[in-house]
Amino acid sequence: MNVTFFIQVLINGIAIGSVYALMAVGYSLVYSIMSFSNFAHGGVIMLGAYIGYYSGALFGLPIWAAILAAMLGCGLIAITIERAAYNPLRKRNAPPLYYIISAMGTSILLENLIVATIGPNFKTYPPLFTERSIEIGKIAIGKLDLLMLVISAVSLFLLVFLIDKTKIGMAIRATAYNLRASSLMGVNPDTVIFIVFGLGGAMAGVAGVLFGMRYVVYPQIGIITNKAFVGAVFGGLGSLPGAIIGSVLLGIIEVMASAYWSSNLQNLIAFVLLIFVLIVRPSGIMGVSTEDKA
Amino acid sequence: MNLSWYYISGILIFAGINLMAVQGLSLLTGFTGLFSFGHAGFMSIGAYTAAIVTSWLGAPFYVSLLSAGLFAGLISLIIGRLTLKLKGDYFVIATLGFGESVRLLFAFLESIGGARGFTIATSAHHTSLFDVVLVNAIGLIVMVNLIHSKHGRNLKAIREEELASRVIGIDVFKYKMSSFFISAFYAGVAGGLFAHYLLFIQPAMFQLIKSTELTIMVIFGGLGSITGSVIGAILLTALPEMLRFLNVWRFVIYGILVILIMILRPKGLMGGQELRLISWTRRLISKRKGGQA
Amino acid sequence: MKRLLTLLLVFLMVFSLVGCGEKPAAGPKGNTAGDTIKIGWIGSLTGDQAVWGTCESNTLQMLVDEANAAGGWKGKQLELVPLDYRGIAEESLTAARRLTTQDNVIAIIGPNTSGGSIALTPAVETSGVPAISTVGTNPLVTVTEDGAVKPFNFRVCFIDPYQGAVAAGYAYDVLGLRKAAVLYDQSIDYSKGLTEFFEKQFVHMGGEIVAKEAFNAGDTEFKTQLTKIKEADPQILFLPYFFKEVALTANQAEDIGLNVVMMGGDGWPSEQLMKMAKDSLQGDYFVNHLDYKDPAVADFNKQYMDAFGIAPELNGYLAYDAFLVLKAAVEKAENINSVEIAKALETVEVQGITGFIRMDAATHNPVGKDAAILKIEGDEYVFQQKYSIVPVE
Amino acid sequence: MSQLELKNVTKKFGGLTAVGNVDLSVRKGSIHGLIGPNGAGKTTIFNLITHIYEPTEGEIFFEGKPIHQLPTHLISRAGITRTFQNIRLFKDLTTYENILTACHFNAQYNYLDAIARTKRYRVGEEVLRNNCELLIDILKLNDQRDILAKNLPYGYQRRLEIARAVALLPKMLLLDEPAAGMNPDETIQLLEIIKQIQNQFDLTVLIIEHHMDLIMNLCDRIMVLNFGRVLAEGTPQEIQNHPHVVEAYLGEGGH
Repeated sequence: MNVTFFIQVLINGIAIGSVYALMAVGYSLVYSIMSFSNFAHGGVIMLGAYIGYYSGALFGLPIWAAILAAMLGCGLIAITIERAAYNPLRKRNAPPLYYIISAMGTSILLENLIVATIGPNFKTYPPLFTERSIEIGKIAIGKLDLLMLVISAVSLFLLVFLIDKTKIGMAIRATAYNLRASSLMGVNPDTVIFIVFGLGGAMAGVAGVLFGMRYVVYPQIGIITNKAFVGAVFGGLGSLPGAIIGSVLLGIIEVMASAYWSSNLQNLIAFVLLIFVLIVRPSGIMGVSTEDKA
Repeated sequence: MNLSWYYISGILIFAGINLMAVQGLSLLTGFTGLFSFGHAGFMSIGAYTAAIVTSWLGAPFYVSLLSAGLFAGLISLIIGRLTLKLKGDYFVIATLGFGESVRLLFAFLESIGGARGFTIATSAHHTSLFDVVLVNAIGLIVMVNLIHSKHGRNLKAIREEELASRVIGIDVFKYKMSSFFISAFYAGVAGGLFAHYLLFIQPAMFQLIKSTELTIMVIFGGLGSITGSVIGAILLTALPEMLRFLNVWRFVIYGILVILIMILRPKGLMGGQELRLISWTRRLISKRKGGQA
Repeated sequence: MKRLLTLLLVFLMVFSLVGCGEKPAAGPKGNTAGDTIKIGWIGSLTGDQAVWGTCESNTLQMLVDEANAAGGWKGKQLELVPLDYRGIAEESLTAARRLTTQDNVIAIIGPNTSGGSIALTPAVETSGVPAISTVGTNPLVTVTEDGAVKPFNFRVCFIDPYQGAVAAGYAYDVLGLRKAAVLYDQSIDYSKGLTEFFEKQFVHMGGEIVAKEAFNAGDTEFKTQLTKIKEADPQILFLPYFFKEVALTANQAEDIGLNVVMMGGDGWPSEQLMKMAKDSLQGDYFVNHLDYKDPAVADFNKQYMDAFGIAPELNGYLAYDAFLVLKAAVEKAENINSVEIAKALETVEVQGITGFIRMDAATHNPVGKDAAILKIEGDEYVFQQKYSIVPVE
Repeated sequence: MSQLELKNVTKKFGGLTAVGNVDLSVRKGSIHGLIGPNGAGKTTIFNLITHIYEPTEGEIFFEGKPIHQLPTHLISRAGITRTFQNIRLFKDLTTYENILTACHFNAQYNYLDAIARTKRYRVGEEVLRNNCELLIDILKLNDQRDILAKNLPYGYQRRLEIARAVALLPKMLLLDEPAAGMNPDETIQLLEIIKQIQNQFDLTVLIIEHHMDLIMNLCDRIMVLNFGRVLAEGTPQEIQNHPHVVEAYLGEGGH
């Protein structure tokens, strides 16, 4: 196997990794504030893919408008889920693991709601390009992959910028540091949670549309987020750069394992590696380990 | 409508199989405070072990159940050794990774049928309702006795306050390992019952959704309540069947119910309370006796 | 301790007493139709198989309505009892227990997975009700591991070995290709089965498998596998799985510049396939049961389109044939009794929509069903020829 | 001879020295006070003794044996236990269950005994329950026995935590601000209880406290910490008159 092959595989890995990253940042944002794994995130991504599909198919919106519509729609949906399924638990100071169950109920609900209303059929976005790939020497790159990479990079950059450089971002980081203390600093945790779910939902919207555009839309696509979840853990739960780096790394590792070892073991390797990473670095690559405080 | 006992007993057998796994998970989650999304993995290990033991070695059914539990337990010791030091969600995720790995591994192993599945020898015992009830009854007695001992109390202490438990001399890691082992043992036995009920198993039967369903049963019934686990397992196994009249909407309702229980009764149906069936019946009996006298 | 023991004893006594009633009498009596003939169906209405399941249930409801309008079978009206099993094998057993004893159906059509079709065997054997699998292609659906036929399990589809062998034979013989690559879904038995027998046949005939790559159900990215396949430079790429993944594979092959003849099985044909990947699939072949130009097929397609606003999937055709097979058996049986119907099914012969079906009493598989080879040209599936082969053992 | 001995113990968090080069020696049967302003490193010392933190440098000996490498649960098995500044009870268990759990050392039976309810189990449980009753009597928690720990009034929560610690029948008890948040009446009661259990169970006590009356009344010796370093050590009289202490700590106007 030669250099062209390696580069081709690497590009594939980064392309997959960027999808995982878009999904993983939503997890990570919520985790950083609420300290629980939001398993309903996959459901929101799925809804994003549907919103994008219908804004294109029914209203004839161009792709950028479909993405905006999905961001808006998913942001609202994520906020609604927070209000309905998590907020009552927060008011009662329930332990994080109760949230997980509530999230799972939500995820079951969303998937089946779509099956019951829209139906189980696959939906396809209209093709964007007639010529599917550009060739550079012997390497072929899918235009969709490229577009996806660009959109992912832009949205991830905007998100990181928002968190790092703006006042809202600072409030979010303060809240992530300590939910209760932040209220002493004049930050209203309710507002922050509201914003975080909105942002996470918006990112889910982008991820959903890109996923739907590149692949296909059906009620069970939420399951792919399990991988994004692994990516977020790789990077360290609650760390935004960690989620991005971890996801891209996972994408690359997966394709490399498949390219140089065996494609039979691709998924197995991802999960075994997950356990391995946790054993070696119990808080992921970028995660902060915490010592018990007495 | 005329209900068929054959149908209902079929549901009850599954409820019993789930209950066996849920009992173990209840110890882990409700009494030790550890969440696992990998117990379908232990169930599948038990199922394959039991199936192989009866089909290839011709061992009796109950021997196969025991080996299913022990083998699942053995694996849990290895996994526990590696992951029980992880905190909170990281442990949950590690178990999720374990469950998925096991499933993918079974699908990969052609010698035991791979993805196409494993068929149990037709001469093997077929799990009956009686078996399920017997195994669960034994399981319950063991579990209740365990919980009402100092070992059970130590587990509860770990659930409540890990640091304080260490300070009063509880070897937290060792107790977590025991709890993980016992829960894996129960899941393994459940897998054995499952395999011999269907007489055919395939890796696809042990997906992540199975693990989460088991955990939902524990929490639905109420953490820290064995009675709750019994109710949770039976009710939630039967619920999808009872909701059949809703057609495609039945799992929408199922999802809503799960959320509602979390919101309205965050401690689950029983929430740490045990239904004192025995004292209740005794009171009833003594009252009746009093009435006759 | 004592209290618990007492509780246990009471518990056990109650249950073992009731449990005794469960043992079946020697030789099941089966269900006999009352005023109406009840037909059970098990399939996915939810879960990731719901696309196929919904099509089956729609088709059957349409056929039942049609039959009722025409006076029913033997003068009795039909009633379809459809049960969802979410694509989860063990739920098909519970559903079968209900259909056979509570709903008293005279036969079950479905389910659409091999796993589900194998899992319900204990229930149909206890109750003596035949089950006709639509697309359960694993040989073990109708025979045990020792090769003995299961008395109450039937199917109307090909079994895995046949399609795989046909594809290999056609590629080698007719297309004259010698170097093949395979990409398959290692988590579903259909794909594994086809792969196994394609490989066997192709190598047996003198061809070479230059690459064999795998993925898992739920995966959507195949470029790495395809890049590896491209490196191996095959003449034909065999894709034995369902249209959703086939479309993604074909598009991604295009993305990385892998231009090679592709071939697949009956999981391919669907309106969705053409919608998703028509351009990437031009000139590729698949093995199928039927010729879409056949008037019977075209009629059904139109009827289905009119009723549901969407084209039927392959499962619809097979559910259609399962219904025809059942109808023939009911007519042949002296009484509308499930055990007698099962007996009649063993020798039934019908002209189905997917070909001529003659049930083999020794295997409960349809025999003599020719495979059709179709080619994708423009918007059409163009019928090439009927092709049959004796698979290597 | 000293029962507990800290030799040159240092704990650093990142670049920050929480405790630096502390030497401490606690005599058997004494009540030893540990005072100092907030953040002086008092609780850190408790955490180092009970090995919740790993010492960066230095050694800790208990009854002549090194314990700084033992895990927390073995340190309590060796005879040292503690309470927490921010109260860590088993919140969803009752008073009775909290104490009963902590009694677990006093009966030895294994899982199989428990499952089969052997004689060993029954005898063991009997012992545990008797111990538990005794402690409830001594700490006057009779009226609270069936109340969940989280529902107890604050003062009782503190008292229960002490009861839970004593249930281990330790040789040394570390009390971290036991009187925090108590009113003067409760503080006096607490003083009595500490004295009583120290007598009855033959305990060595190491106590962190801000209530100066309590400390001065109770302690045989006192160590004063400031910024992680030992400022002074001596009898209550010596400490009260120590110029550095008066300046750095008592002068602060304190508590």
